[in-house]
This record gives sequence, structure tokens and C-alpha cells, in this order.
Amino acid sequence: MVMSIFLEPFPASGQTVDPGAPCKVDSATPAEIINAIQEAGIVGLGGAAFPTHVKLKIPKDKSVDTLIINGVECEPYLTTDHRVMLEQQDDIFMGIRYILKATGARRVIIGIEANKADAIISLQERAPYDLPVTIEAVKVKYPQGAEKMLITALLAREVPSGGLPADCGCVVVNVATTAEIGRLLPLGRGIIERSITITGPGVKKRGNYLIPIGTPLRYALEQAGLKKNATRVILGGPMMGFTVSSLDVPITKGTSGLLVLTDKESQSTIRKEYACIGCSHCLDACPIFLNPSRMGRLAKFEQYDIMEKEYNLMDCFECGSCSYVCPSNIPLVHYFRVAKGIIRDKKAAA
Amino acid sequence: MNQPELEQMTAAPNSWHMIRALAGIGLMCALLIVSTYELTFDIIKQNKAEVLERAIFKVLPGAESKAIFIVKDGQVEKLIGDGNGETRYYAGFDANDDLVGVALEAGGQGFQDVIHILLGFNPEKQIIIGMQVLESKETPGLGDKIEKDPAFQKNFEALDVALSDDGSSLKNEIVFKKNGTKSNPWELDGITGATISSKAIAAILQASASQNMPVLYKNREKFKQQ
Amino acid sequence: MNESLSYIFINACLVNNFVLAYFLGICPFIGVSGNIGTASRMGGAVMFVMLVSSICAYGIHLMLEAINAPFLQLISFIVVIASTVQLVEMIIKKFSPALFRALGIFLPLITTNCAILGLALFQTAKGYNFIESLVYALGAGAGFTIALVIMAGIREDLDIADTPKVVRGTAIILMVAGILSLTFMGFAGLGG
Amino acid sequence: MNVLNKPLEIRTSPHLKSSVSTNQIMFNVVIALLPVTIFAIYSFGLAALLMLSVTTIAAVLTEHIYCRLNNKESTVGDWSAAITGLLLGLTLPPALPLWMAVLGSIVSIMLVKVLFGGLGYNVFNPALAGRAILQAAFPVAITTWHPAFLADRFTHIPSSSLAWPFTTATYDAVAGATPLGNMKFNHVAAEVSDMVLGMTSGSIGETSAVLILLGGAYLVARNMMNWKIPVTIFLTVAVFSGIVHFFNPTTPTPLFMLFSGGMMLGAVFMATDMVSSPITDRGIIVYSMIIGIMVVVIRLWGGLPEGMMYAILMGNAVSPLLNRALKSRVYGTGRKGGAK
Amino acid sequence: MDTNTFIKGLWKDNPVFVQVLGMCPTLAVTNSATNAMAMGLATAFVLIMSSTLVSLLRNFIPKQVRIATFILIIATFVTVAEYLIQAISIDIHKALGAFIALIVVNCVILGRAEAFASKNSVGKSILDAAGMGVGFTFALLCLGAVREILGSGTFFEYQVFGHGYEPWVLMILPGGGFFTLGAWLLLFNYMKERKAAKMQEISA
Repeated sequence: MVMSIFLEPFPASGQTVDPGAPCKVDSATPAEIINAIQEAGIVGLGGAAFPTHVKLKIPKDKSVDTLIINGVECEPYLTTDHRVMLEQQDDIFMGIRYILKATGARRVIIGIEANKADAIISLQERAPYDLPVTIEAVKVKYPQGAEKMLITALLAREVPSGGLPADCGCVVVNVATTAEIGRLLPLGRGIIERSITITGPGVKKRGNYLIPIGTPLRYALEQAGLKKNATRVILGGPMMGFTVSSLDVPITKGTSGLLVLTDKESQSTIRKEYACIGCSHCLDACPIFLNPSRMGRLAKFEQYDIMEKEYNLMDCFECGSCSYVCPSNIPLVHYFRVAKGIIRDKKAAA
Repeated sequence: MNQPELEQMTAAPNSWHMIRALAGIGLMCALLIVSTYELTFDIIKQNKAEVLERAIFKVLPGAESKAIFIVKDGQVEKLIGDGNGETRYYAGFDANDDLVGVALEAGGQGFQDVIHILLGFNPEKQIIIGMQVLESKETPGLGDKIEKDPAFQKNFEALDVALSDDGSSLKNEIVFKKNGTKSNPWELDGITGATISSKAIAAILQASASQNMPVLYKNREKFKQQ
Repeated sequence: MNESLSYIFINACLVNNFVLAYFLGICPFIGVSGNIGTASRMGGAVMFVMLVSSICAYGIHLMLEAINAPFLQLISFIVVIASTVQLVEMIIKKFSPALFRALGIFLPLITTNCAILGLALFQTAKGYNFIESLVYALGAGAGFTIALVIMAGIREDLDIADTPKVVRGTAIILMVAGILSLTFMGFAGLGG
Repeated sequence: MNVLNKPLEIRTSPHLKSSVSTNQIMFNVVIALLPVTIFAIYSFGLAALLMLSVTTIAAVLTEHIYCRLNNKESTVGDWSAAITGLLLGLTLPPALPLWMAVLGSIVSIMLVKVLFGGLGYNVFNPALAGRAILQAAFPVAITTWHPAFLADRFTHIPSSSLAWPFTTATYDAVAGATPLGNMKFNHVAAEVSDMVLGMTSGSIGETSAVLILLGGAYLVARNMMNWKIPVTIFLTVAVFSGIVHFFNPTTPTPLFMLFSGGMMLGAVFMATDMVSSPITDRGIIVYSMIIGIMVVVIRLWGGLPEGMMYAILMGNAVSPLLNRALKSRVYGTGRKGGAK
Repeated sequence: MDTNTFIKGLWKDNPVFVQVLGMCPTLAVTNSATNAMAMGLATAFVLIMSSTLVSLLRNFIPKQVRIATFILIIATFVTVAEYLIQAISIDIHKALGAFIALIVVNCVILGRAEAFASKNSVGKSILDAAGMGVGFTFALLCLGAVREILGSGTFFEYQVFGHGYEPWVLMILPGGGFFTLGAWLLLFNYMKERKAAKMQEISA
């Protein structure tokens, strides 16, 4: 059984939403806005579920000049961000106002993949004149939606190894997160539902669903309809998502998508593993120029120290590109996760 | 007694021991080496002379005795005593004490390392009559055919090294030819597959002959005085 | 014989590499080639000691010739090399602690490195003059370092390889050395 | 809901996979070698056919038997043993005694591949190292060339090919010389056009530059070969030998350099061997330049007419160092992060 | 007599195959069985003589200078050996070249002097040195035999295979030395492993 807290409604309760105190963008101080975001329980909705109020609290010794709104889908198959950009433009711009005030940034860039012209146009049309906002199209490639990649694509800056976006003067917020801030803060409400892409070859009615947080997957998937040959249910996208062993798992704030694969895709990903032949495809694929080939070999022989010290293992954000391209079918990302875990344990023990 | 003094007391016999041991063993070793050297000196000298003589007699077919000459102040003269350093000419004589030829050492860059050879000249006829490899690191089975290949050795039955008219240089350059294409007496018939080593020999011959042949020819009479 | 300086260098460094063609210094070649950093430092130390002992050997040779005692050659070479290494060790320790930390542990090992003694013997046998001896030592040292570092690189890769259990250790190193030795044969005839 | 009744599959991400796999890459290398192979058989006749089949079969069998003896799953299916055998055959002279070729195949697989841990761990290219060992072991046999396009090549097998194992072969009277050998020892340059088309003598598979390039282009088009390696080698050789040729016109022209000997076969099919070449981008460039420079140096100033084999082996030997020394700059390191 | 001391060096602690010591001469002069034999005997001679002397003087030599004196003693006997070989045959001396002088730095000799002779009685030291010397010679012969038979088709210069044999020149080249020693070590590793596996079987 998955570890979860099960809440049951109190039968006698009125089941009404009890709003908190609204937070007005004009009158609130930055600290108040950040506090309100924490109260609303808003986290990064791109998938990482990192608490947004932590992200927006810029350390005293750093300053931020640019706010980047991440409108790039984090993984293939997922389309929630696209829907949000088409349907909640006003919420997005309201959210931007809150974040600008909270972080002290002076300009805003919304990064959107070049193949989503409709989203670019609709956002441009609705952009308020008093906001210093530009909308930029970025190349369609995975993992463009990762924070570091987007910063480099838009600003030609690099986040230092082991650092945060604030170290290079910017802060990145997901577009859906921004929309939620803009929607919830004026009302003083908390986050209780989110939009989720339910898709994959194993799903009958693919699409974006607005689902209350805590709903079991079973219920959500019943609404979408499962095909008979479905074998694998993935929380998140195909590159970084996790498989679940039970459909009793609830949808959380961090669930950006539900992907259901069938026998066919499963078989194509379970293939014979060969030794690394040094084809260097993984080096070309790695967005942050690591050497997955070498690290894979080191991991196989448990040389974790060398991986960390000489090959920057800790910078890997597990995008899965290397495993995807590897002709020898080596589960590189898996190795790296294990290695990182072991190194963290060692450090914690020390 | 305080600390330093105590240390001195105990250290003194130790360093005496050390000096005694080192000196004693050094002395013993020196004795051993010198006595071995003295004991074997004559045998080794004889051995070496024999080896050299064997080689000389090989490159000067028919020779049975030899005499060593050196060049001093531009003049060829007989070497008396051990001598040191000079280029030596080994004159070989047959049973009737007639000069067979003059042997001398030559060397040059080979395929792998320097090749040392002994050459037998006949100054009268201006030909090379013998070649013997003293030291080479040529590829076994390939480059070392310069020592072992009878067809290659045939080159040195009478290789022409005639001097030009003024007697200061060779008339014809000794050149290497591919196996079986030798057409002139001053050409060297190469070994198939060991082109570089054969070429190296040709180059050594050319260098040695053009340097020494004029001297040999000029002094050919002097070598005859046994 | 007229051997140009470039020929002496290339010959000692590549064509007749001390390790791969003359088998000199095999012990450190096998012992200290596990790691690139260590190997390159060892190479540096050997090159340095080679230069120093080449100069010493040249002097000794002159002296022994003067007193006409060739039988003392070997014994004085080994004694002088051993004491030079000690001296060098002390000097480095005194004047450059950083260098000492980098080279220190290798210096005593070098005393019994046959490449050093071999160098002294070869340069004497070949009758090189002072400059030629220096170039020869430089070439031999560079060749030793090249072979050692290449071997270290390969061994670092072999440490994370699926080699069969029986070849691990010295056997596989010798096999690699064999192939390297063949590779260096390609340089034959260079520099002539 | 049907899905509820069966266990769900648990796997780690990513859940997608590109379709290329190692055995496909290897198989495509074999395909790319086919034109060269067919031309080799056409130009050298039965001798080449026998040689290539013998080396390939011997290589595959050796690996298969080794795996069987060690109770492992046979690794023959990844095609790499077949490539090794085929490539070895292509680099040998056509009239080499077949027993030597078989010995070469066994040595390539056992000594250079299996002892190092098999596919992926071999430091040196097995076919080339095998050939280097053969060259050192039988220097005469491996430098005895056989002319191409003999009239009786489809009916007559050179007597040396069928020499009894471990005995010295007797050669047919016909002898060929490679363009490089002619250049080095007799100062006769072959026509470049002949070398491009493959009308000259030489190792079985190195004569036709056009077909080798065709095979290479096929692999590049399928993203199964790193085009930077051959291109850098060619550029280095052309520039270096061009400079030398400019100052000393008696040396071969860059075109002659490029199209003679094992340059094409080596640069396209041997130097690009993924396992034994570096993997970092800058490492690959330096590796190729080392090969290019070394081959020109050996050809012009060395004792041997051809140096491609030694150059690539040297490249293989320094690859681990290049991989270590020339790493790519990892994102967020080295360069200053922000515009601040 | 303590035969164990002798046998140990010959097989169980063979200086080349087990301790992997004295590689330089092992590889350099084993291109023929004759050279290997001569080198082995010369080394054994120096080994026995220096062990004897070291053992005799073991109480006379202070600890601090023992390495220096050992090297001195060894160098002396090597010089002696060099002159003796020259007196016996110039050809052998030429074939072995500088490697006779290099016996000085053969770690087997210094190792035995330091580890055994300086701590044991003369008789025992001689036995130990003889065992090591014979073991070393045996190992050299193993290499020399393989290299000469394959590389020249002869053994102690007697034709083994008849005249049609195509020699594997590689074997007498430096590369062949590495390969042959590597192969011998492989064989020893393999036997060791087999033995270990058997022991395990028995105990299980």
C-alpha cells in the first residue's frame, strides 16, 4: 500500500469553502505576498512540486533582475501548460504582478516553444501595457523546459554548478504556478485542484482534466477510460516520470500528467543491455555536457567518488536523454540516481 | 649525565661501526674486483683479439695474418702498442705474406638502430671484397638478412669502388638496386622485403668508401711492408 | 659515427624506447602506472634523475679513463647514482617542499630503477660527448614518461572493465605493453 | 476496469527509447563494408573470397567457442566479431597464407578483445592490433603483394594462400608493388585516378577509395559513425603533407597521400571504431590530428612505406588520456554564471 | 638439510612467476634459450655469492648502512661475473650486452640479501639463494624456450620443426617478450584459480 494520509469528510460539516484573507497586489508588501503564497499552499506545478514561496524568497546577498515564466512543457506528451496559456491569460498576468513585487525583478520574459504559435499570439494580445513583459519563442527540444536550459536559451546565462537561478540573477516560475498565484491570491483561497494531462497509448479519452488533489488515480483513469493492453502507469512524463504499482495512489500537487503505456511500448523499452561501445551519442544528448558514458561505466564498478569529483555527477538533473539515446540500452539515469543516493547517504553519515 | 652527552656516548661506537663496515667491505670488494680483472685481463684480451681476427679474416678471404695501421699526421703508419681512438686499418696477408686487402670498421643508421660493419677493401683493384656485420639490431628474419642472406653477401665478392681520375673521390656512387636488377659492378643487389636495411648498407658503404678509398689507394704500397 | 642530436633524441624516446624496446624500468612501469597523476609525476622524477645521473656518469667515465680503471665503472655508477638520488631528495626537500611532496616518495624507488643505470651504461658504451649525453638522457626520460603515462591512461580504463579474472594484474599490463611495443615499432627508421 | 486485475509494471524512467541499438549499428557497419568487400573479391578473385570468409568465420567461431567454454551467453549476435574478422581480412595482402589469416583472427579476438573484457572494453581496435601482431610475426609474408585483376583470378588460387600451417609459403612468380612502396623505394608515383577507383595493388580492401567513402557516407547518413574523425584526419594529412610538398616537391602530393595505402580504409572504418576512439568532442579532434600527423611522419621520414596501422594504434593508445584531458565543459562550471 | 628453503624459491615463491620481480632481464635476454640460460646462471652466481657474503658479515654490518653495503657487494660480484663471462665467451657477453651490468639492480638479489641472508645462517642463506637462483633460471628458460622455439624454430640452436617452418619473428622482438611473459602469468593465474576452486569444493 502506498503511504498516504486518507481524509474523510466529517459527515455533519457544511462542505463550504472557507476563504482566507485576500492579498491585494497593490497594497501588500513582498513579505506579505510570499506569506500569502505559502498560505495558499502553492508549489511548482511543472512537476517538481518545489514550494514556490521558498523559491521567491531571494537571499539577501543576491538580487534578481529577470523573472522568467516557464511556458515550455517539461516533457513530451504533456500539454497542461499549453492549455493554461490559452485559457488563463489574465490569471497569468496577475500572477506576474505578484511575483514581480515579491522578488523585485524588473522585467519578465515568457518562454514558449516555437510550435505553440496560438499561445504566443493570445498572450501577446492580452498582455497589459504597464507590465515589462516580453514573450519569446524557444526551440522545440527536450529538455528545454528545465529551468537551467530555459535560462540559457533566453538569457545566455548559466546557473553555476550547485547553485540556484538566483545566482545568475533570475528566477523561473512555471506558467501554471503563475496562473494559480494570480487566481488564488486575490481571493485568499488555497490550492485544491490542478489540471492534469491524461494521455498515452493506453488511454481512450486523452486530454487535460481538472482534478481535485487527492483523487485516486483509479478514479481519474476510469473517467478517461483505460485500454485493455495497458501495462504501465506513469506519474509525470515519459522521460522523468515514475511508474506506480497501485492505482490507489492519489494525485498530488506535483502530478503534471498521467501517462499510460501499453505492451507495445513496454517491450520496446525492455531490450538487451550491451556494454558501452563509446558511441558518444549520450555526450551529444546531455543538455549540460556531462559524460554519461564514462559515468555509467564508473557506476557499474561502483566508483562513485570519481563520478562525483571528476565528472560532476551531482549536476545531473536526470532528464533521461542519455538513457533514451543509448544504443546499448544501459539504464544510465537509473545508475546516476543510485549513485547520487549513495553519495548523499555517505555525506549524511559523515 | 645529561641527555646530549648520553646520546654521544651511544652514538660514537655506532658511527665507528659504520665506518669500519663500509671501509672493510669496500676494501674487500676492491680487492675482489681488481684480482678478477687482473686474472681475466689477458684471457679477455686474447678472446677479443680472436674475435676481431676471425672477422678480419672473413672479410679478407685468404688472409692468415694481420697488421694494424693508423693514420698519423696524414701519413699511414704501423700501430705500435695499444693506441687509442684512431681509425684503424687492419691489413691482412696471405700465407705468402702478400697483401690480401685492408679491413676497416664502418657504421651508420639502420632501420632500428646503428649498424656496425667491418669492410674488406682491396686497394689495388679498388674493390670491396668482404663485408661482415659486427653489430646490428635489424628486424630478425628481415633486416638481419644483411648478415645471413648468401645472395646479399654475394655483392661483396667484388664490389667496384674505383676512384675518379684525380683520386679524391669515387667514380661511381654505390647505389642500391631492387633485388635482381643489378647491372653494374658498383651497384648493390638488395634484399626483397628488407629494402631499408639494404639501403642503409649501401649508404654506409658509400660513406666509408668515399672517405677511406682515397687514403687506401694512396698508401697502398705502405700496407705491403709487413 | 655522426649521430645528430635530433636523431639521438628521437631514437631514445620513440624508436628504441627504454621501456618498450629495451625493457628497462619495467618495475616502475608496472608498479606506478595505476593512476595518471602518479605516473606523470613519476615520469618527471625519472627524467630529472636521468639528467643528473647522466651528467655524473659522464664525469665518472672521464675520471675512470684518466686513471685507467674501467673495472670500477659499474660499482662507481651505482654508488654515485644512489647517492645522487639521496642528495637530490635532500635538496628538493629543503628548497621546494611542494615539489618534494609531489616527487618525494618516488625518489628512493628510482635508485633501483634499471633505466637510470642503463642510461649511464649505454651513453658510455655509445661514446656520447657531454651534449649528446644530455640529449640522450632527455630523450630516454621523455620516452619513459610517455610510455608510463599512456599505460596509466589505459590501466585507468581497464580498472573499470569486464576483464576476465585470470588476466587481472600483471598479465594484462604485459599484454598492453606488448601491443604498445608493436605500436612503437611504427617509429622505426625515424630521425635518420 | 481490466487494468486493476493485473499487476502494473514498475520501471525507472525514461519510458521511451530511441530505436537504434548496438547490434544494429554493428550490422550496418557490415553493410557499409559490403561494396568494398565485393570489389575486393572482384579485383583479387578467389584469393580474396577465401581470405575474407576464412577471417570472418574464424573470428566469429573463436568468440562463440570462448563464450561457450566459459558458460556465457554467446556474444556473436552483436556482429562485432564479424566486423573484426572482415576488417582484418580487408587489411591483409591477398596472397597471404590462409593459416596466418586464421591465426590473426584468433589473436584479434582472444588477445585484443576477450582478454580486455570483450566488446566495449577493448582498448585497441582488435582487427588492427591483430594485423600489427601478424606484421611483426610474419614480416615477409605480409609485405608480399599480389597484383590485382589477374586474368585467372577466378580459377586459380595463389599457391601461397594454401600453404600448410606453420610452413613457409612459396609465392607465385607474379608480384605486385603498392603505390606507397613504389613511392618510397623507387620514387614512382601512381596515378591518383587509379588509386581512387582501385586499380592498384595493395591489401584486399584498401584499393578502392570511392567505395570506402561510399560505405562511410552511408554510416554517416544513418548517424552510426562520427564524421569528424575521417574528415579531421583527411584535413590534417592534406594540410601537413601539402606544406611539406610545397617546400620539397619531391615528396608525394597531398592527393597521393590521401588516396594511397590504407589511408581511406583506416580513416573511415578503423579510426572511427567507437570503442577504441575517444568520446569527448575535443578528444576526437585531437585524436584524429595525432593520427593524421603520425601517418605523414611515418610515410615521409620513417622506415616503413605505410604507417596508417601504427598511427591508429597510437591514437587508440592515447584515447584514454584524451578522454581524461579534454573533457567538455560541464554546464555551470568554469565560465562565470551571471551577467552581474 | 632444509629442502623446503630450496624448493620454495624454485616453485612456490618463484621470483618471476609468483613474485613478479626482476622483469628487465627476464624480458630482455630471453629471445633465445642460450641467452636465457647464461643470464640465469650469471644471476644465480651473483645471488649465491652475495647472499653468502652478506650472511657471513651480517653481524658486522650496522643496520643504517646495510643497503649501501649490500649494493656494494652485489656490484662487486656483478663486475666479477662480467669479467668471467668475457673470459669464457665474448659472444655470450655480446648477446647479453649491458644486461649483465644491470643484474645489479635486479630486485631479486637485493631482496634476498635484505629479507633472508641478513637474518639467517650461512648454510640456510646459500640454500635460499640457490633455490631462488635456480627458480629464476628456470623461469628465464621457460620464456627463452617458448620464444626461441616459436620465433626461430630452434631450441638451444637445434632445429625443432625442420626447415619448412615459418618462424614467428614477433616472438624474438620486444613485443613477443611481453606477450610470452603475459601468457605464462596467465597460465599461473589459471592454475592458481583452478586450485582455489578445488579447495573450495573440498571444503564445501
